[in-house]
Amino acid sequence: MITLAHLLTLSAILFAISIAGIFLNRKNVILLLMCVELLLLAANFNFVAFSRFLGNLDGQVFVFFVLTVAAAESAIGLAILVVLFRSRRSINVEDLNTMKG
Amino acid sequence: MNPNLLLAIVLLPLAGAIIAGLGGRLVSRMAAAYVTIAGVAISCVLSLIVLKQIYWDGVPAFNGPVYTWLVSDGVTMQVGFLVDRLTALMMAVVTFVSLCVHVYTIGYMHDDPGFKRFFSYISLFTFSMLMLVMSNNFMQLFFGWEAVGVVSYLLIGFWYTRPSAIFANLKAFLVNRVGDFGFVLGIAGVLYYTGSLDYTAAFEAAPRIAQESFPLTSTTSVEALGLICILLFIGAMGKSAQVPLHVWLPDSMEGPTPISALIHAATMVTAGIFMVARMSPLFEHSELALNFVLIIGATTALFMGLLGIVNNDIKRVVAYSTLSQLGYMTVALGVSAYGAAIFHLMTHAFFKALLFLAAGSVIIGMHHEQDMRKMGGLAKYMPVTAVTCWIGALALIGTPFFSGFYSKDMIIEAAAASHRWAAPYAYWCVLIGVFVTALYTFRMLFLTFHGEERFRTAHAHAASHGGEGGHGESHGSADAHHHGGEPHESPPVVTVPLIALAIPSIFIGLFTVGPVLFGGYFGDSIFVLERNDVLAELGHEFHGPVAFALHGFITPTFWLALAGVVTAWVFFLWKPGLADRAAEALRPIRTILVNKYYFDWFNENVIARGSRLLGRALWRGGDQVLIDGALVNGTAATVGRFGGVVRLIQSGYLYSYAFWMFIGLAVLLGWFLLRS
Amino acid sequence: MLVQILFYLFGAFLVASALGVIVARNPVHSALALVLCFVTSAAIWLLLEAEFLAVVLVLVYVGAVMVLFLFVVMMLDIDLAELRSGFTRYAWLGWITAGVVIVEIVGVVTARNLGVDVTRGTVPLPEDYSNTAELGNVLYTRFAYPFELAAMLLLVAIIAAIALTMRRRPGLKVQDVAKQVAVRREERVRIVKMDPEKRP
Amino acid sequence: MQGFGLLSLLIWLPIVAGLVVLALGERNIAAGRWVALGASVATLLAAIPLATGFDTGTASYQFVERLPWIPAFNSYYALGVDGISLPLILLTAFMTIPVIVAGWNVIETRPAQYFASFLIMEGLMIGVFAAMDALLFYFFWEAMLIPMFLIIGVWGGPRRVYATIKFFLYTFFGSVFMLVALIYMYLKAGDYSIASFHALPLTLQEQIWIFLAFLLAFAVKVPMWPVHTWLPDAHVEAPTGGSVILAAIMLKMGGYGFLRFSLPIAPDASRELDLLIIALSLIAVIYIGFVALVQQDMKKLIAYSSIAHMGFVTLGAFVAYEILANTGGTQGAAMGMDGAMVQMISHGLVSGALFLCVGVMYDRLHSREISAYGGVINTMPKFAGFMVLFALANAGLPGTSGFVGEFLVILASFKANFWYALLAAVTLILGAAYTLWLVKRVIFGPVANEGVASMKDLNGREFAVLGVLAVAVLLLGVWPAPLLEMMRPSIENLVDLALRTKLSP
Repeated sequence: MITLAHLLTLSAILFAISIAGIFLNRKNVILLLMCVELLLLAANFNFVAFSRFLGNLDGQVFVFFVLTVAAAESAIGLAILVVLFRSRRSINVEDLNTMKG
Repeated sequence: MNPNLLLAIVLLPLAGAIIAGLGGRLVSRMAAAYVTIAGVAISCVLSLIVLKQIYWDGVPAFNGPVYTWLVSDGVTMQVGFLVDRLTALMMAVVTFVSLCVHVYTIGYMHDDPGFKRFFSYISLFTFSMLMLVMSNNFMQLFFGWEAVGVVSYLLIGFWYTRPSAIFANLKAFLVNRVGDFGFVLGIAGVLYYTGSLDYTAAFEAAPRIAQESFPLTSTTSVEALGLICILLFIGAMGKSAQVPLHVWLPDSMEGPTPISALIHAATMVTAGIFMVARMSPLFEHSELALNFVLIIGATTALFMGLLGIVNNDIKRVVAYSTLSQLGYMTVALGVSAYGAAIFHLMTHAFFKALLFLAAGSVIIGMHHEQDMRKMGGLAKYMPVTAVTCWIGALALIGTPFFSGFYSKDMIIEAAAASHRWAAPYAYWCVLIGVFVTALYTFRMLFLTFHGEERFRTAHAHAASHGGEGGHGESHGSADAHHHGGEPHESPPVVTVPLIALAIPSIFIGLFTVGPVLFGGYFGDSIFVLERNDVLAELGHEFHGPVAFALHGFITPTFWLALAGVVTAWVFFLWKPGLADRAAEALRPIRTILVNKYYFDWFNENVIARGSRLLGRALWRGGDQVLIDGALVNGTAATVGRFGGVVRLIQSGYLYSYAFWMFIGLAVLLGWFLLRS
Repeated sequence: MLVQILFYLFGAFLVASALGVIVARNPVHSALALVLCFVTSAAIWLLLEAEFLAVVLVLVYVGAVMVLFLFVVMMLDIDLAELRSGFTRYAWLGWITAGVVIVEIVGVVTARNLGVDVTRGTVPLPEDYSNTAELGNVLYTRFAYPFELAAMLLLVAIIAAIALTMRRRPGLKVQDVAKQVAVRREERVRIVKMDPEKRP
Repeated sequence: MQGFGLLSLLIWLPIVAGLVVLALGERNIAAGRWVALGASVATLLAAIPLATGFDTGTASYQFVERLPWIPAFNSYYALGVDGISLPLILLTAFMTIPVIVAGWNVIETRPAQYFASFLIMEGLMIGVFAAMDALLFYFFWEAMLIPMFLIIGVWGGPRRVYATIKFFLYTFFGSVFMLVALIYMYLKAGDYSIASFHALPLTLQEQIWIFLAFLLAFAVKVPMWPVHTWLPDAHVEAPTGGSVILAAIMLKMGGYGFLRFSLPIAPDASRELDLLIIALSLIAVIYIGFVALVQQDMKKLIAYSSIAHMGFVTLGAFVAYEILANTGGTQGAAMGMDGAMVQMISHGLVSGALFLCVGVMYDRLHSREISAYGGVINTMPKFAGFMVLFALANAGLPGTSGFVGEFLVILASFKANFWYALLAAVTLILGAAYTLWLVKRVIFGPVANEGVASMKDLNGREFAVLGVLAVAVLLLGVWPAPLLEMMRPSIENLVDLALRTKLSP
């Protein structure tokens, strides 16, 4: 029988992996966006788990909105990526540090 | 005795000074001279009248306020006059000597650009001295004390373009200020115990204070009256140039000769003696203080005299003789023979002023040459100066019938008779002092007025100025213009004061010793305890001045003086070579004497340079490095550095931000977990 | 019992594919790994009887978002060689912290049970329960207003994306119909008076 | 309520005049100058009735004005003057005229703003002394910094920016803690009036914290020993007028603050910490005395000598407790405070005059280094006369105002402890040493270089300014009775306030 603990552990693992993905990656920005998607997925996981275990549908409704936001976010993220690519000819994370202190 | 008279005596010299000083173009040179001389002359006459009133007509002493200076916390400080027999005598002496000097200055400073300024200074000096002498409370005494110090500062540095003069006047003022440092603490002590600064209150409270003991530190405490009197005496030491604080007097010879006579022989230096005599009710009750005074006086009398022997500048020899005579007066004070001290002060004022003015006249005659080694045989050219100088010298060494004898012998016998703890030491110092005084005085006489004329050979090698004999005497005086020309007698305006001073140098002792010392002249102005009254004992054997003089011939002092004269004659007239050989023989002693017991070296190197080093250390180390460096700029720098470090975190890389976030999350969760 | 096994299976798949997303060298591979992630999590949601969301997840995410990702990856001719520079030098520090955070979250969840009994099973649902019907019922009644907002959000996202990336490439000969229609006679025709000339 | 509005007139007249001069602007600066001079003379004339109408019988405030200012804080625009603040107000009014006359045609860059800032500062300073309401006091206290900041910052010497920022931050840092203390007391007392603060019962712990807050604010202003390093920099970089006002008036704020706030409001804390203050003052007298000895810059030397003189003020103010401990009686405590007050007034005149003298020389030779001068007396005899007089006053010569304050403080501190008096009296020697050594190197001696040879003697304007100051110094030295009479009731009241205890038995 699946308990809430199982699900929460699973989403924690997902969450940690995605964050690790963000700061370990030296490669490209796309992976960054993907990790953000993964992050949101982990969040959704929790919503669904709690809504199922507390018998309250609001959690699942909220997943909807998280999905819309995720979609909007990735759309704009990629648009920025494209513009970035056009001006910089590379999307390597190492080059994007002009906002240095 | 109405107060307006006294006010007139004091304010006339001040008025003269202001007119002459600030007159500017309105007042011509001679007008300034006449105004000041008139002022001082009138005040001299008035003070003689006051002396007559006080002494002969028996008018009671006057002690009243002029105006209230300030009232603070129940203590009223006022400017007021106390004129009793002591003050009257001092007023007479001060005004008379000042008058002589005023007249003398017309001749001496005739072609000096600062003519008016000089006159305004000396009459300002007379005003300050009178304020000091006539005051009836400690505040005004201190005012006069410092005012006199300032005027001597101005006068010593009169030729302000001469570096040695402005060095001497700064030195004089600072040493005087060291004395005033003790003086002001003494005054504070008096206020502490009596609650008022007036003499009368202090004198009445003296017996009470004598019993009290003043806590210096939590453990030790010292006899209160002793402490106060010693502090007051430190002030006197500064002003009357006693041993540790005497260094300024020889250097004050940088000033023009008239002021050396007026200030540094007759009046200012005696202020200290007058003050101790005036404070006799306080001093009498404290054996500790009187012994202290005695030791200082005796040391000064002897050791300063020794310096006179090795010095070659005529004015400095006279200056050292003043120092040693001041030592004599202090010894008289120390043995509670205040009358004798004042009496010696008076006679000394005359013959010392005479010696100074005579030296001045020699200097004019020799066209501002002060080095005795370039003189000799001047008696032929300057007979009047020579004779008056002889009279002054005889008075100084105390030959019977001369005024010096009466006062000096009295002091020596008082020292012998006194049974104070330090009296024997004082007696021996004073006794040997007689021989030393005779030696250096007649050395000066013989070197300048007799012997072979060295000023001719001097022109041959005029350039070799320096030479041995008291380094630091580089008196490149601005007005040492031409050395040529025969020495000539000074104009009458110089010789008349000489003669005017010579007469009292001879007779004043003779006439006044009886009434002043033993006729109870001072009456209540000087207070002496029965057991200390040495003068009373001497009074019993005193049968008139002539008998005393005759008796003088058989006392050891006369023979010592004679021995001094003979040795001076032998060394400097009969066989001049002998002096150099003796000098060689006593080489080590000679170097000590030449360096003036290294007092000057000590002051300049240890105190002056030491304080400059300390100041620089405190400034560099304290202010700049410690406070400014560490605290002020230090904090600014640390803030800057901290900012630099924090800036590194803003690396611009996305992942580093994520990383720090993640670390933050981990820490928070950890803390949350641990806290549970 | 079967549910238990399935859950662990899918869980493992999910974690593996998540790791795959990060570790993959080629962005396309990581995109595909992400697709696998979504599908497996949809499966798990099905286990939890949240079937509508599972389907939506697959449709929306995998269908739209991942396709967009792949499209962008393909379009931008990223030189793969340069991308393969791999992880940072101290990658191990990253993994350790990730591990620590996992342990901490789990610890927080289980040890301090947040007022929720974590060990309870799911709430049994009635027989005729239809997740979609329930959701639909709730969505259009209580959450109508946020629903509209979500739609507006998407609209804004679309406009923004277009505004960002739309560019007119210079030098394109493009017909502008509006301008063609608005032309007037004078702009096109000019009558010039000239003298007659003899033929040479 | 006699002479209603006189104090407000004294405060706002110069400020308004300053604005007028500002409005006149640089173009018609000639008119601006005369307006400035007129305003400062008017302020002095307005201050005369304040002095003559002052009843020296009572210690209570006179010429009181009271208007609601910030009802929310229950704070009133309350002005009043008593024996302690009146002399300082007169000094402020008196000293502004020489400053304006001294800067007459010497200032070329933006003279209108120069004169305007001085006038405004004069108004604010009088406000500080006249305020009876703590918040109003604090308002004027901080507002006063701004003109000074500008004066040093704009018309100063090469390192002026560093100096003026250091000056501003130092003073501001101190006074922020004072604001905290004032607010704390407001919360306990309910309103901001100083009188209610005096009566406010406070535990020893509170008193100590409040005293320390005040100490920080006033120690910086006095300045006391460890926090004094801003003064030499500020003086060296400030223009002549700025230096004079800084030395003459602004240093007195600290002393006034001690007498008005620290002693009455926190008497028990003062009794606990008086040894600290006495120690700091004695350090100031001796340590700074030696430091002043080795200065090469004239203004720095005079700045350090001001710190030494102000050491006397704090010593005089805080010696009361030791006197009580040592002699059991309060005889002498009031004398110490009298000495402190007189020292403040005389130091204002003397060091103001000395800075003017340095300014006169600076206008001719544009150098403050002692080595650049020598034998000035040969080419400027009249000026040399004034300089020697002011130098002697600075060294505390009896007959000049410099002596009165030091004499009273030494007499009082002897009652407290022999060694305090001894250390304080050291200033007689040190003071004379560094001042007269300066005079020797600068004034006396042969003409040092052709620069000195080319110096012309005082012109009419400078002669008038220095003459007036010389008369003031001599008058206060020869006859200080009226000044002390003016202060007597307030000082006695202050001594009672200071020696009582606020801790309920």
